[in-house]
Amino acid sequence: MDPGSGAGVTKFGGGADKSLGADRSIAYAGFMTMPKPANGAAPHATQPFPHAVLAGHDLACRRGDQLVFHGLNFTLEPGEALCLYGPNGSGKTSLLRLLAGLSPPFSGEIRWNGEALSRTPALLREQVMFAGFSLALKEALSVYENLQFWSRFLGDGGHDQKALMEAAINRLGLEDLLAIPLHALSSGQRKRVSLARLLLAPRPLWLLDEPTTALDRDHQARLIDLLGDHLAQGGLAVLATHQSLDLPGPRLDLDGYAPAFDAPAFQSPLFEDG
Amino acid sequence: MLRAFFILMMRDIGLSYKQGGAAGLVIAFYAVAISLFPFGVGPDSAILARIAGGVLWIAALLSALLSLDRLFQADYEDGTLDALALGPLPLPLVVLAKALAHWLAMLLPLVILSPLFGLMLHLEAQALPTLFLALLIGTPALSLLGAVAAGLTVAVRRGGALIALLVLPLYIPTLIFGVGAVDAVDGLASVSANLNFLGGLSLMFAVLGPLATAGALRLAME
Amino acid sequence: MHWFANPARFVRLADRILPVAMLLCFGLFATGLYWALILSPADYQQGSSVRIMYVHVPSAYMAMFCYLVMAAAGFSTLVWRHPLADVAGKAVAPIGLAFTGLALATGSLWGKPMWGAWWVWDARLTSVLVLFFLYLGYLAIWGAFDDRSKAARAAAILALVGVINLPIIKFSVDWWTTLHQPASLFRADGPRIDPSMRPPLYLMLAAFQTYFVVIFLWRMKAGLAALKLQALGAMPSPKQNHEQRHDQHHEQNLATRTEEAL
Amino acid sequence: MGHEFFHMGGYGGYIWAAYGLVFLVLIALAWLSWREQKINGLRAEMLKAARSRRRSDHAEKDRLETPS
Repeated sequence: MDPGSGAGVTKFGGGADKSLGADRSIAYAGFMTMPKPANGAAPHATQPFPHAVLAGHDLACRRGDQLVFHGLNFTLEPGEALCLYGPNGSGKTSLLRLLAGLSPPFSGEIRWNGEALSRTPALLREQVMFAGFSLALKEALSVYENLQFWSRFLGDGGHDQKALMEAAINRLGLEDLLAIPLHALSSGQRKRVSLARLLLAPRPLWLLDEPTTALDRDHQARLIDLLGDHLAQGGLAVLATHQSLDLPGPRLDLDGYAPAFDAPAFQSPLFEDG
Repeated sequence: MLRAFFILMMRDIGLSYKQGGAAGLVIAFYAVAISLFPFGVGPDSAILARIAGGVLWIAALLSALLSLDRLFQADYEDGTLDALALGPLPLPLVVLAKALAHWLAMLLPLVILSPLFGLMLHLEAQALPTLFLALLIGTPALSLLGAVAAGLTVAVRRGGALIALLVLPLYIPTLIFGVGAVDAVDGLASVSANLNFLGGLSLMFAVLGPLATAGALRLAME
Repeated sequence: MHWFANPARFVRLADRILPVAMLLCFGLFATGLYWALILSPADYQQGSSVRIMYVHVPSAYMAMFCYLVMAAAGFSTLVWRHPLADVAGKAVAPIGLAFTGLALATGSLWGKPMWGAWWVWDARLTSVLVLFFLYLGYLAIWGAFDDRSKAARAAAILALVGVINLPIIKFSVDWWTTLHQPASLFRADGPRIDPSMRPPLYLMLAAFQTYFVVIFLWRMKAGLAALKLQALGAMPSPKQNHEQRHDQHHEQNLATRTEEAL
Repeated sequence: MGHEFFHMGGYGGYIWAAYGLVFLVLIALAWLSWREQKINGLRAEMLKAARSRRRSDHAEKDRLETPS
């Protein structure tokens, strides 16, 4: 399967034509013939995202009774990817869940375009695509059924929804796996299906938890390419990873933010002896 | 928004009839549970007729209970719940969609089969329509209230047994009015009063249930 | 509510209230019992067994009262996310469970001599039975979560769902008993309380109430200390060097030794 | 009067069982709660005292090590 005409790993995709084998119409077990996209480029490549800045001020996160990290600050501009490094258990996944608004920070503030997440919890609801460690896919359903559900659930039913899904299938090379139920796939293939979910609806902020695990070299390159495109459109991304990914944007080593013995953030008002 | 609600509901219904889902098992359990009573109580049709309403309702309660612990657990474990919470549908509506899917997939078949089992228990013929109507109006409350307990125990190891303790005391009003409607057919009490209460309960839990469940799920996802 | 907020201030307040409450409790119990067992006349119908009412009615009342306190604590846990409310919820539940159990036991001991049955499916007794299951569910939820603040909020949600359903359960049980027992042996509002029986009943009610205050404050102090202990005890962090970890360990078994000493 | 007090018109058994049970449970609950708050209170004091003592040791140690 040719990896498509994309020239190697381009860091800054720019909206150039990324027709990865788009000219081949997809016969899918006689069940459905996917129409060939008209211009070959992924349709969402054209509309850039509205300008949005993600910032974290003095963030602290608690897991059970332990403080995982505290005093964490960062700012993420459009077109940048924040890479989180740090040993296991240093809170990379916890930070991603904080940014997604799934769990509240122990202290500190997350701002999206200056607006505090704690005040309007639903602020990020339609702005975020969260690809966590567990892949949000149903084992009993086939690849196509999984993607179709997410495409119709996340999408607004517009005509380009079909094209978005088809482009996603192309970018991740899932053309031949569509009819296979998920439980029959390898973890690498499943990861690609989960990453394909990112393309099903245009969302500015991607939160990826170790996206490169279980991917082979070729698909890691495709992922970088994908991310490059997303950033080029003014999108943002936060990645928890162990590999040094060559992406524009700040890097953050969470190990530096683990609490010292008497972490100030932990002296909650509960225990000042009045 | 409404589109997403409907899509999620259809997916859940589809999943519960796939090989992993429990819809078939729940219907089989309903049948087996009901047919156990004659062995316990004796084949005397007079006794069976008198307790038929109670047997059918209690079997429906237990069948609902059986299928509740996988209501959110499956989605919680494979990360779907996180993705749903970040989707276009607010969490209470996600809960309502899943609860309705649970009702349609698991309890509606029981409601349709209930007159059949009523005959098996010698329930008098003119009580069968009331039985069907009472179950039709009352069982949504079982799914909606059950969803609250399922939500509370989703992050708990072996939460299944806990669901029964949490939700059965709350099922008592539905049980009382449900059986009351069936028994009231012989004219002692008014059928419509019982049915009104049943409908009232289901509507109330349709509003309060998802709010409480959304709170519980947010807790589990923290 | 805010002034109340700081746990240390709450404990100081509790220490001021406790001696007064204990004194009041003993006094009320003494006079209440004396009046109930000796002074008040035997009921012309039920004979002396009516004296069980002086403990049954207060127990049933306190069972309901504790559930309402639990629901209020749950509400403030969810709305104001207050650690004091978490501790209150956990403190009051066992007390409520005890009172519910006592109400059922005394109800049965009262039913046997009067109506020959250890258990009567009377409206009030049945409601107390359901309340007993609600308490079990509440305590089971507390036990099910290992993270304390999650357990508190889950229990709070359950308590609120329960308190909303309580009047519905009460109504449906009344409906159900009147349906199946046209002439209710145990009238819905309970046996006619003869005016001469009211004073001891109110005294016993007051005694139970002050008893509740004392036990509640004790359990609150225990809960707050446990919270502080957990916070202080759970301070070790990855940065800690070996020497600090040794001290930590030393303190831990020092504390457990004192526990045995008690 | 004593005999009648215990006999209670034939219902003595039930009455004393009820009152006995009530006070047994109330006293048990009281004792458990009292004991728990005593123990926790002591342990918390112990831990806090040990911690502040150790923090002052650290301060002491740091002061000695710094070259005067």
